[in-house]
Amino acid sequence: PTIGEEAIVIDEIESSEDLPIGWMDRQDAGSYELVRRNDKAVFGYAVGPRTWKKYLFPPQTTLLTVDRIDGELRFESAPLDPPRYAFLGVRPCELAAIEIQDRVFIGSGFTDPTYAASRNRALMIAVNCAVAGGTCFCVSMGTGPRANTGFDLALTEVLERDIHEFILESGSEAGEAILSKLPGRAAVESDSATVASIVSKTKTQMGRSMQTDDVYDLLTSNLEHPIWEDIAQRCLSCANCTLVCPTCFCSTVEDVTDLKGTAVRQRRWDSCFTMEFTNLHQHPVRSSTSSRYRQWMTHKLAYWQDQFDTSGCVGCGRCITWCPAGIDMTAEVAALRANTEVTTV
Amino acid sequence: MAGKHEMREISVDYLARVEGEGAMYLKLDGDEIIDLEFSIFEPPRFYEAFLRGRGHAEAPDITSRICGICPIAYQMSSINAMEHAAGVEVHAQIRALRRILYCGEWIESHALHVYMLHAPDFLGYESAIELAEDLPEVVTNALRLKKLGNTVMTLLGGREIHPINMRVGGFYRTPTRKELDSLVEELEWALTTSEATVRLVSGFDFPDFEMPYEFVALRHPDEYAITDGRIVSTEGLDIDVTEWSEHFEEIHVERSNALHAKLKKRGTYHVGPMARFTLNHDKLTPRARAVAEEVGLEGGERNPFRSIIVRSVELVLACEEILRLIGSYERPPAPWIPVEPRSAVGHGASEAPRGILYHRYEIDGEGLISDAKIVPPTSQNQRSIEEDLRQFVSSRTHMPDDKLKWQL
Amino acid sequence: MALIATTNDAPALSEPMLPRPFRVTAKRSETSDTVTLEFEAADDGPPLAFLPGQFTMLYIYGVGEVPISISGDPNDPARLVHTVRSVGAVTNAICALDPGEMVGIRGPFGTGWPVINGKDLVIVAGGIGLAPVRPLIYHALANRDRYFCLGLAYGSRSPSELLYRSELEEWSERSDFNLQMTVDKGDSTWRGSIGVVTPLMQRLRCETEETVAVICGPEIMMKVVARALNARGVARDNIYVSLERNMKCGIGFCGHCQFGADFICRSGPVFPYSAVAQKLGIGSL
Amino acid sequence: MTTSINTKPKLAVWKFASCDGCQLTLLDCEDELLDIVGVMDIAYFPEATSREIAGPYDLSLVEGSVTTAHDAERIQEIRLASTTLVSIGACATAGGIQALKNFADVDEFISIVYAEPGFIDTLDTSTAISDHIDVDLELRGCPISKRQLIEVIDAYLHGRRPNTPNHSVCVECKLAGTSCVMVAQGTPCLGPITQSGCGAICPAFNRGCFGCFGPSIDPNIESLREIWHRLGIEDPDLVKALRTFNAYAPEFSEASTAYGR
Ligand SMILES: Cc1cc2nc3c(=O)[nH]c(=O)nc-3n(C[C@H](O)[C@H](O)[C@H](O)COP(=O)(O)OP(=O)(O)OC[C@H]3O[C@@H](n4cnc5c(N)ncnc54)[C@H](O)[C@@H]3O)c2cc1C
Ligand code: SF4
Ligand code: SF4
Ligand code: SF4
Repeated sequence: PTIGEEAIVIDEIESSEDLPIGWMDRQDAGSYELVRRNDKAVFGYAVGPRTWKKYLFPPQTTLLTVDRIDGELRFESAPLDPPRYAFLGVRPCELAAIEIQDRVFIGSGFTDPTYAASRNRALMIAVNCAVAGGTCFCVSMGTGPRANTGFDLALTEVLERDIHEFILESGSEAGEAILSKLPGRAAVESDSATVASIVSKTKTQMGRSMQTDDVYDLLTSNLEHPIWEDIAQRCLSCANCTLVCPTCFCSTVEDVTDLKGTAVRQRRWDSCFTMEFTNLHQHPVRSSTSSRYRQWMTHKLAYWQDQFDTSGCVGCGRCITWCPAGIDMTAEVAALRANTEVTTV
Repeated sequence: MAGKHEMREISVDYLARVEGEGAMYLKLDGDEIIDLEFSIFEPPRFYEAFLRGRGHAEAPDITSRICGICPIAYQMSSINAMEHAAGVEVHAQIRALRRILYCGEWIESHALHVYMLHAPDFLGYESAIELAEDLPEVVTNALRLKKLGNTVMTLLGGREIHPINMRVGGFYRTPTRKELDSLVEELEWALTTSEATVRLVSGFDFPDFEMPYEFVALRHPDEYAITDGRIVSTEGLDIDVTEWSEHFEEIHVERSNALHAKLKKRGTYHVGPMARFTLNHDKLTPRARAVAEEVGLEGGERNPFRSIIVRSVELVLACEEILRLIGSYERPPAPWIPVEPRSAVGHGASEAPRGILYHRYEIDGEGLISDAKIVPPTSQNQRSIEEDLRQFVSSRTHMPDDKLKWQL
Repeated sequence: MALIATTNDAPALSEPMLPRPFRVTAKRSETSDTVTLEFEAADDGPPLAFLPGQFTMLYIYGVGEVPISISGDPNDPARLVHTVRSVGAVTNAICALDPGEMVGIRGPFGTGWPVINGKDLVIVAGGIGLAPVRPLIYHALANRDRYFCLGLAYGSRSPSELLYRSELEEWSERSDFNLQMTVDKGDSTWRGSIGVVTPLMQRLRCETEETVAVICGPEIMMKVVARALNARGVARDNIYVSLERNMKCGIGFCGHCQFGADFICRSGPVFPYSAVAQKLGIGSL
Repeated sequence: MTTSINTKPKLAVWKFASCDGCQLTLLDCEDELLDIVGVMDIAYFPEATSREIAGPYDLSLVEGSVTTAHDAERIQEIRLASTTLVSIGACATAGGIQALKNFADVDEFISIVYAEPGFIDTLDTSTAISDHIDVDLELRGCPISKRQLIEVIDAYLHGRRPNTPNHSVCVECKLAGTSCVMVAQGTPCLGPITQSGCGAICPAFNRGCFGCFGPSIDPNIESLREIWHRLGIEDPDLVKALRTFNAYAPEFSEASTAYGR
């Protein structure tokens, strides 16, 4: 993470000075504000608009090239030589999101070579959350604010009056190897207690919450509820929510040619909010905003469970913050629940 | 050969070699010119009318759409006018960035004119495309030069045509030092290539011709004027931009939608590369000066066919200037300063690739434009071009149609 | 003699987006806008074994890639057969292919029609929907003894838009195959029925609890036929339909073909009607 | 010479009321230009060549809007002479900035600019090419994007449907990794209702999109209006924002007329 244009964004850093030291964010539905902290916290903020999928599942990837020589076609997959990434500052909800995309791209029968290549080589340095953002609801989704698995190293930043230190925990051999090379003292029992008390305080600060036990039935039994039309009045169909979401995986494939006999097939992020997404002979299946919003929410919170045995939402709150119209998924679920006659399940 | 009293009509849809592209219609009775009309193609688009009621900050983006070949010129002149009206002055580094961006436009536009529009004509080709078959490296160099101009515009402006980054008060976003440094290597190549261009085009065959007109250009005390300056002329005019309407006027030409500008006292005048060069050659950058002298461009130039050499010298100058300004760049403290509009009249001018572009706005207390006047180089040169053509043709009426057409 | 049951031995699973080169070996024009093409592998990979009802992703150089059902004989997988109607850029380009030209093929993908034993099989097809069921017809005719009653009801817009004309003729002459056809609009040569396909099913005379029905055609037609069959006693679990959605990958990565919880490319395109009936009733799902 | 046995498809570039920027985009394709002329015959393109080859033309690119009676006739002839016709730019696809006169009294406009209104020959409106003839494709933008122009030519040559998606600028903004300026800076942005194509240039420069690619498909302008109100932008300024280069695009025009009342 580093300071981008008016937001904390995931980007390449050259040194620890590039980290957003002493910054925090103030987030709400449709608004984000960078604010100075009055301390030197290194990770004193919640998640920003970018996600790690930018590296594992890049916005644009070349899948293959096709050479046409005298009418013969030669197919060649794009060389797989992703950089070795070390992800520093991965939040627990983001670890959960990566684990979900693993199921999509690696665990569903077919393996996406591009994803797998970067994923297998990435080092995960997680950070347990000491502050929650205004739109966070990882507690509801069971993904945070503490990282339990999926990391090589997990840090907890301790900031108390005159103490500023990090408690490190390793989660893999690679993590262990790094730990053994780092200076610093060995952790003691009280350190575990400190970590526990930091994250349990964060738990109480969640900006949002969502009741999840009934959400599958609530959504799937209300596919024709008037709420979709109501949301569609506000929804811009701009696709921001899906593109800032760390688990959304939809893509399209574009053909690019040059005039010399080479064609390239490129994959790029797509969104279920675009009209062309469901084109059939130019007629989209989901031509209304209400049907597209319904697709997004039912997929995310319900059908994902059928498909990948997990919710598609990790509670990071990005779709709420970065919706220019400020549509809040947690509020809409609550509204739907409030406006539904008790359904027999 | 044309007979003694043979009626001839010649029309040329696209005159490229003269300053300011347009179409010419010529009617000859034997050797005598019956009618000669030079017209630019544009149907009226009514900018000055619909600008009324628009916000002062909207003028740069709107007026930029008057000409896709010199959008920066329109943005710059209108910004000058708005900042003048509001009485603000921008940071020196903002001014420097504007000059870099403007030089990018010059490079793009000059490379286009020199190589793609004029050189093929001089060398007897229909276009740069045919030229590329025989002299591929000339055309590849030309494209690379042009691309550099576009790269500068894209880096500072967001895109090549109608860039989006300039605003009243500064820029939306200023580049970092590192971003600008990425231009240096290519600029150094371009500088050398532009010098070679000057030498190349100075060897072309030029018809003998002298423009008798008063030359008008901007002049700045410290530099070859581009983004701003005083208005000066070869007849001793030296005025502030605010005094434009006291010395110049625009006339609506009969039976057309063209507006012609003239000097109130002396009539026809000429703006553009030759005027700039003639009035500012003492402000040339070192290498531009050296190569200009080398090819015998001293003191000034009055043959419009030789303006291709002047443009090439300005290519050298633009590259040198960008390099110099990058060298001393420091990111300004803020990309832009707020500009509070007030009820006032603002004047602004800058040197578009084709010559002075003058804007004048009346702004009301709410910051809305209540009156706008925009005088582009083409309307200022309309009269001189028509007179030139008349004079040029009259000494060549004995030529067969195609030969005459080709010389134009 | 088992039907080719192994399909997922397709090579290059590690690179599921990389097509294999195939070459057009034969071309036949079916109607004014539809052609049938035969392909053979142009690499040394194995033939494309498939289940009736499966589809491939067919790529045309520089134009794009689209899902197309396999319309050939599952017992002759060395000849890959596709029947394509030209409706847009990619299908235009497919229809313009000539023998000798090359394309890219990925697949086969998706689920196939049910493999049954000792039952009646009713096939209802509309328009281009005959293509995806033809492999099943081939299979059923080759294994005729496995079925009791076997019939096809085929509807088309006009006589000139009927696919596989010579085969239809052959089939109509078989005593063990009940072929019923109808067109929306007849012409001077047409002696058969005119109108929708539903009444034809009665003439197939095999709508019982023991019947398996397979429907392929426009979505609205499949809904109507399935409901009619169900009303006449065919269990919803025994009715199968093939659904169509926009597809960019065929392997469940691109997300475009989602239909409720299903990726049509993976849990479809062939579904038991019972699994999709409710969802088909909801608009724009 | 011009009738050589040449099977290259013929390209023509036509100009109507415009700034020339869109056709200049073709010349700005410095890296691709020589490849393009290698496979296409530039048969008519006065800005670039004095060469003229008679029609019919395989691919015509039409820039500019129709503002005179003569132009209204000329576009018909061009359609007849062209197999595939693509209108390029906001002028050609929506009437351009000069379509602001469609919302005003043209006689008054004439008298503001010209001393002798009698000489001026102009229609009351500036209209898109598709208001006069069938076009095969509309390429948006003021100016069009170089990348999209090359894609259109490439796609034409390969028989592909050009990849010019009709979704919002936001999609490209997120693909580029830009933080939303509306959410993070409170800067009004037309991105959610503007068609993509530019690559989301303005937000990347800390500026709100000002709609130069015209309305995206099915834009929810009413919702954006409420967002802008929350950001402190009132209707008169929203109306101005909708009334620039694509003012006469139906969705923008309808909304600006409604909010302008
Ligand atoms: C499982 C399956 C099997 C099919 N089998 C056949 C077949 O055997 N014969 C046949 O002629 N057609 C078949 N189709 C339909 C065929 O895929 C479309 O006609 C084709 O995609 C249209 O592409 P286009 O580029 O020609 O048309 P355009 O209208 O230009 O389509 C543009 C894009 O939209 C998408 N698209 C448009 N229509 C469809 C569609 N109906 N289904 C899926 N994507 C679409 C594609 O991604 C296409 O690239 C099948 C579709 C599916 C899903
Ligand atoms: S659309 Fe814009 S850039 Fe293109 S010609 Fe018109 S004014 Fe110029
Ligand atoms: S900055 Fe504008 S274009 Fe980008 S996401 Fe925000 S609203 Fe959309
Ligand atoms: S962001 Fe909007 S205004 Fe800016 S260039 Fe793109 S479409 Fe035009």
